[in-house]
Amino acid sequence: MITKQLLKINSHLQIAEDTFEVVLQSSMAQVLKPGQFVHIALPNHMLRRPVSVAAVDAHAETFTIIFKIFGEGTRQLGKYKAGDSLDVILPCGSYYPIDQLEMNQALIVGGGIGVPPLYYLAKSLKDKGVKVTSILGFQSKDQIFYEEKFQQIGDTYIATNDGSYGTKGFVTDIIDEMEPTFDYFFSCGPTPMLKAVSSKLDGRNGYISLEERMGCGVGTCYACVVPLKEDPSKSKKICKDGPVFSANEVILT
Amino acid sequence: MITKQLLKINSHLQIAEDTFEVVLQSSMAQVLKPGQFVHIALPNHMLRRPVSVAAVDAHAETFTIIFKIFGEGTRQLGKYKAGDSLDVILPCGSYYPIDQLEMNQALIVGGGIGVPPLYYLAKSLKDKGVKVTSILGFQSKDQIFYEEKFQQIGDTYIATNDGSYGTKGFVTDIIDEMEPTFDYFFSCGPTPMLKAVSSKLDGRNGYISLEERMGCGVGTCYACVVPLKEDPSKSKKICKDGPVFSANEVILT
Amino acid sequence: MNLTARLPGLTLKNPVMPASGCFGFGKEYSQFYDLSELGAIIVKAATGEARYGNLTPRVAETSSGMLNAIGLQNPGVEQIIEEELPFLRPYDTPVIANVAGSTVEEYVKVTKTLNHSKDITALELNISCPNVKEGGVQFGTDPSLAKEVTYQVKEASDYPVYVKLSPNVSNIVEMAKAVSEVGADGLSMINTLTGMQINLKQRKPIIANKTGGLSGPAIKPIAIRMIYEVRQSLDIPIIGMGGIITAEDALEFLLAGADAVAVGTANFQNPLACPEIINDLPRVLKQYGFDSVEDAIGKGHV
Amino acid sequence: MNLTARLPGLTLKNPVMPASGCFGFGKEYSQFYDLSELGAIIVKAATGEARYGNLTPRVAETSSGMLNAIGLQNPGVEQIIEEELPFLRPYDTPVIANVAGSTVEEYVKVTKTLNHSKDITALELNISCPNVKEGGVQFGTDPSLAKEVTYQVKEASDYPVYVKLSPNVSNIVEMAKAVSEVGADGLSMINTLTGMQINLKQRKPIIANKTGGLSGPAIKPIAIRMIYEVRQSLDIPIIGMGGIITAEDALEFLLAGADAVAVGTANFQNPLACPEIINDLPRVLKQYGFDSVEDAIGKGHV
Ligand SMILES: Cc1cc2nc3c(=O)[nH]c(=O)nc-3n(C[C@H](O)[C@H](O)[C@H](O)COP(=O)(O)OP(=O)(O)OC[C@H]3O[C@@H](n4cnc5c(N)ncnc54)[C@H](O)[C@@H]3O)c2cc1C
Ligand SMILES: Cc1cc2nc3c(=O)[nH]c(=O)nc-3n(C[C@H](O)[C@H](O)[C@H](O)COP(=O)(O)OP(=O)(O)OC[C@H]3O[C@@H](n4cnc5c(N)ncnc54)[C@H](O)[C@@H]3O)c2cc1C
Ligand SMILES: Cc1cc2nc3c(=O)[nH]c(=O)nc-3n(C[C@H](O)[C@H](O)[C@H](O)COP(=O)(O)O)c2cc1C
Ligand SMILES: Cc1cc2nc3c(=O)[nH]c(=O)nc-3n(C[C@H](O)[C@H](O)[C@H](O)COP(=O)(O)O)c2cc1C
Ligand code: FES
Ligand code: FES
Repeated sequence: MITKQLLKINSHLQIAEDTFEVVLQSSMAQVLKPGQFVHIALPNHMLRRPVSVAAVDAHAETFTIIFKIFGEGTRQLGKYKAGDSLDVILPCGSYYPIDQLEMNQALIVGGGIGVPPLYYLAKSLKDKGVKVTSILGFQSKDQIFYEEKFQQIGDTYIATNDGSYGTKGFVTDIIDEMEPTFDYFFSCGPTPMLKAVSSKLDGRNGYISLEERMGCGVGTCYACVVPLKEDPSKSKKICKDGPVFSANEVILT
Repeated sequence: MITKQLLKINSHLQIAEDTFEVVLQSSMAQVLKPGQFVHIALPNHMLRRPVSVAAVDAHAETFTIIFKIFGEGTRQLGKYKAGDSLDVILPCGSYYPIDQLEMNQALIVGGGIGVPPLYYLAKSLKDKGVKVTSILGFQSKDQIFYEEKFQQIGDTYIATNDGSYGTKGFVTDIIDEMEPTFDYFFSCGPTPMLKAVSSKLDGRNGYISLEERMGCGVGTCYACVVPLKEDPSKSKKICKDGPVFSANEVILT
Repeated sequence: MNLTARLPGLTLKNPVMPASGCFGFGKEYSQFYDLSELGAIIVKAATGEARYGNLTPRVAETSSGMLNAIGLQNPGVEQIIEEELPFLRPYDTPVIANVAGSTVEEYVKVTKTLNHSKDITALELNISCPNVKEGGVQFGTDPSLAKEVTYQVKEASDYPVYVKLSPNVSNIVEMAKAVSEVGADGLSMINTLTGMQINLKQRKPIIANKTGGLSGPAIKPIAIRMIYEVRQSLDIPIIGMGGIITAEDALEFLLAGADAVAVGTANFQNPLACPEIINDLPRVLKQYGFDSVEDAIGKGHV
Repeated sequence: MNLTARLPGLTLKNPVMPASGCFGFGKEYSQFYDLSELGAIIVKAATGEARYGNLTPRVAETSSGMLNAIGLQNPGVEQIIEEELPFLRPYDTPVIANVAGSTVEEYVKVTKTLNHSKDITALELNISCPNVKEGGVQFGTDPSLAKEVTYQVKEASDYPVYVKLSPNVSNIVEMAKAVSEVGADGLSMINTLTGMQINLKQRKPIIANKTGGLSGPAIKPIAIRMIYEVRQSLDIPIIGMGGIITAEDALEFLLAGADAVAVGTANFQNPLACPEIINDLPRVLKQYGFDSVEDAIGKGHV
């Protein structure tokens, strides 16, 4: 059941350059699944901002979001403080269907602000006993976050565009290098990365999570469609049918 | 010299129903004269809000404004706190030319949010040794402010529209009743009140202060004109030539 | 407080309805509240065949507004009748179908197909979509084309026809007169204004279609002006829209001369926008001295 | 960073100038900063005789915008030449006069009178004022009238003529073509969109003139779209305006195809708007990878 809630901010921390981790109190926290997002209203902005769920603490009834300052809205979001409230629609969208998947090993490939939802996913996979390998890409050293947390879950490899940390280059360079073994891959990040990853892992089973500018965030406005591989004249909505899609389901543009 | 300054709020107090007194710190405080106003910017509002100077403390380099919540902007202004800053243009407009006037007795007639500038005026007159009688009108008892402060300056009479305090009715009813003696009268308040006062005191020397919706507040946009009695095809700008005018100078509409 | 709004073929329990394209076919927002609370529902545009619409990005945010260029994506009129409209049956609120097309023939085809549906109460004839290459806004900016398509649709339709006008015109009264002369039962105004936003980093328009339709509070003064002007010279019922966020906004439209109002963009910001406006309206009407919705209509005219 | 902007008859040290009607004749804002910082100054409209303008209230605030209906109040062209323009002489910045009128004859008269002034560098022909009963916006919405008045003014003028277009039209390109065909040296776009706000308490339009011109960030997407469209089909210099608040906004106009920009409403909110935009512009150009103002012009086209 999707709802609009006014949520209290329990903590609001900067965790990397321009990057914030915000913990929100919500009675709906435990229904949030890995891959889903929440849709956040900001004063004096016409449109809400979609941000992925990065972690859930079902017991404390809290969930975590991690966002990077990109434009005006995320800048504003960066100025909130613990104790403030946020107007949030949740839960939004589809999730990684890990309960329906048989697997022993999972590969996680994330880039930039695509990393947060993968943390919740990685943790959930580990809790299910799946061995998780994570390959994470960032622009530079200062932007890296949650490396330790990923390490606690499984082997974690980092690439930075400028080589200031880990492998210099892209996540696909690490894939080339280490030739990981896995049953399913899960990827989230900028579209060029998703394209590179999907084509490199073509034919493998996997799931990707997409981004698109959104209007409603709930499926009414048709702003966020993506064409389907089996019939490009048909489409699905990223906010409702997605953001998680089977790797071969949609056409990345 | 008119300037734009970012001013710290020293105190922010509610002093009557929907009515706030705000003390601002400014190096320009001592140049502000009775009758002048300041032009206040508010986030997410296209236009500034004109508010009169209600008192000046030259020594502390502070000045006071008093405003009533009327619409969105003043509502927002009501939510500021001591320590916050306001973007203010000052000083704006003309002032009561009391240094050029010979007088022993002054009559002050104010209504509602027209009362604040008259307090600064009354105090300045008293400091010059002028005997001041004040007649102040409010909608109801809950909206009255600064009565004691006016009492300290001189005889003060209050009218309320609903009779919940003082004389029931209008300031003009008090004028009728007490037939005050004075050399000059000074009036500020809603236009219907100014009209009633000016026509009742027709032929007497006096000054009135006008309000009008403003664009620039500094004289560039021609939003705030008022036609002149001597030639209604000519006009003056309330923000620059006013808000204080000689009682017979302009046509009240 | 009597909130009833009466328009040709529509007696509404309150004057507030979601605007076309901002509410899909109702399913999603039915999760947030009981759609029976709504005065009516205007559903997403229907064309003759399924349409994919424009490339993405399709929306952008502007100061107090947004741009959209969905491009009339919809599953086609037949599928809408079969798959979408039945969902709204259980709700106690009239449904208005939004008719779109590239040619007069397509408009007529959609209209005739909609005659077969018992799930609707009126048609909104969308001659003002700025986001499709053919049809759409041409019909909405040329009085003779507008007249022609309105005449044909009116001939074809078993339902009352509200013509949705484009604000991208020099003379809105001329457009209103043109469609009213050929029997439009009412007007819907306004659709979006054509706008553009350029992404500084990418050095190109944000919206893939380049231009998009501007909606939201930014355009409210234009909507109010156009409704006021049309109301001054024509006696035709008007569904007013363009930037309504609050019950105060809705009242401003009634004062300008609208007989009912539609809420578009506000739904995206606040899925509860419509029921909140409806709940607030009695208080706001009372505060400004009105006894009913009908009492307020046109009262802003001097 | 080279900020030079080159337009017919105008070589500007930077592309930023205050828009007509939002800067008076410069005196007031000269108290806030040195006017020599400005790329140019467009002064308040001049008509043949002094005009009182409309009744007050003349302005209202809207979401991200404002309405105005000043009604071309000005002391008349002769007095402007004698009393107002000399004040600007000491400043190292070109002055552009804004020519208004009710008839073609009045436009021509103002133009000819302005030939006598040595204090100006160009004319902006205002055929788009929505706030006067006669003249003004008719000239700006009818291509043949626009053509006629532009032709006559161009014939009469010793100075380059920039025609200021109205956005209240179905087809902006048609208007731009009409005036460019008869020799307009450049375009100024856009003027305000006609709008209205109704006061709920008073039950009437806030602006005494009822309608007013909508300006500010609310209209920026419309301005950008119109400039983009005109630039796509015509090779005529454009002074862009409509909702510019920041240097980023100014850059967006350059990318859309403006050769220089004017800042209107922003001056009221921030008297230092123009110099702040000018100071910020080099940083913003650099941030988005441009070497100069000229390098950015039209670069948002795909
Ligand atoms: C399903 C989903 C999950 C996301 N999860 C995260 C996350 O966990 N952490 C994070 O930092 N970011 C995430 N993003 C991206 C985030 O939504 C954008 O960075 C943010 O909307 C930018 O807003 P802004 O006001 O700062 O930028 P502006 O450019 O000022 O925004 C203008 C408009 O564009 C939209 N927009 C701009 N960039 C994007 C984008 N990349 N995706 C979608 N809309 C965009 C904004 O929502 C807004 O409507 C996610 C996006 C989607 C679609
Ligand atoms: C010279 C001058 C001095 C003033 N001094 C004071 C004072 O000391 N205390 C006080 O409480 N009020 C004073 N006012 C009135 C005050 O400016 C308005 O109450 C205020 O602007 C209302 O803003 P709002 O956003 O609350 O109302 P809204 O109605 O939301 O404002 C919308 C627009 O209308 C304008 N507006 C609305 N009412 C007025 C008005 N009465 N006068 C001018 N503009 C108006 C606003 O400035 C704004 O641009 C003064 C006005 C003027 C012109
Ligand atoms: C995303 C979006 C999609 C729209 N789709 C349609 C449509 O299919 N048919 C139509 O007639 N109007 C459509 N409109 C216009 C709205 O119905 C409405 O006329 C306009 O947005 C102004 O109202 P608002 O400011 O409340 O949104 C759409 C508007 C938006 C924002
Ligand atoms: C108060 C006011 C007065 C104006 N007067 C004139 C004028 O005299 N002549 C003119 O050509 N444009 C006039 N304009 C229009 C502006 O020059 C400008 O084209 C418009 O406001 C859009 O720019 P902006 O959004 O930056 O204000 C006026 C605008 C405002 C707000
Ligand atoms: S954002 Fe509206 S349908 Fe996806
Ligand atoms: S408010 Fe602009 S001239 Fe007075």
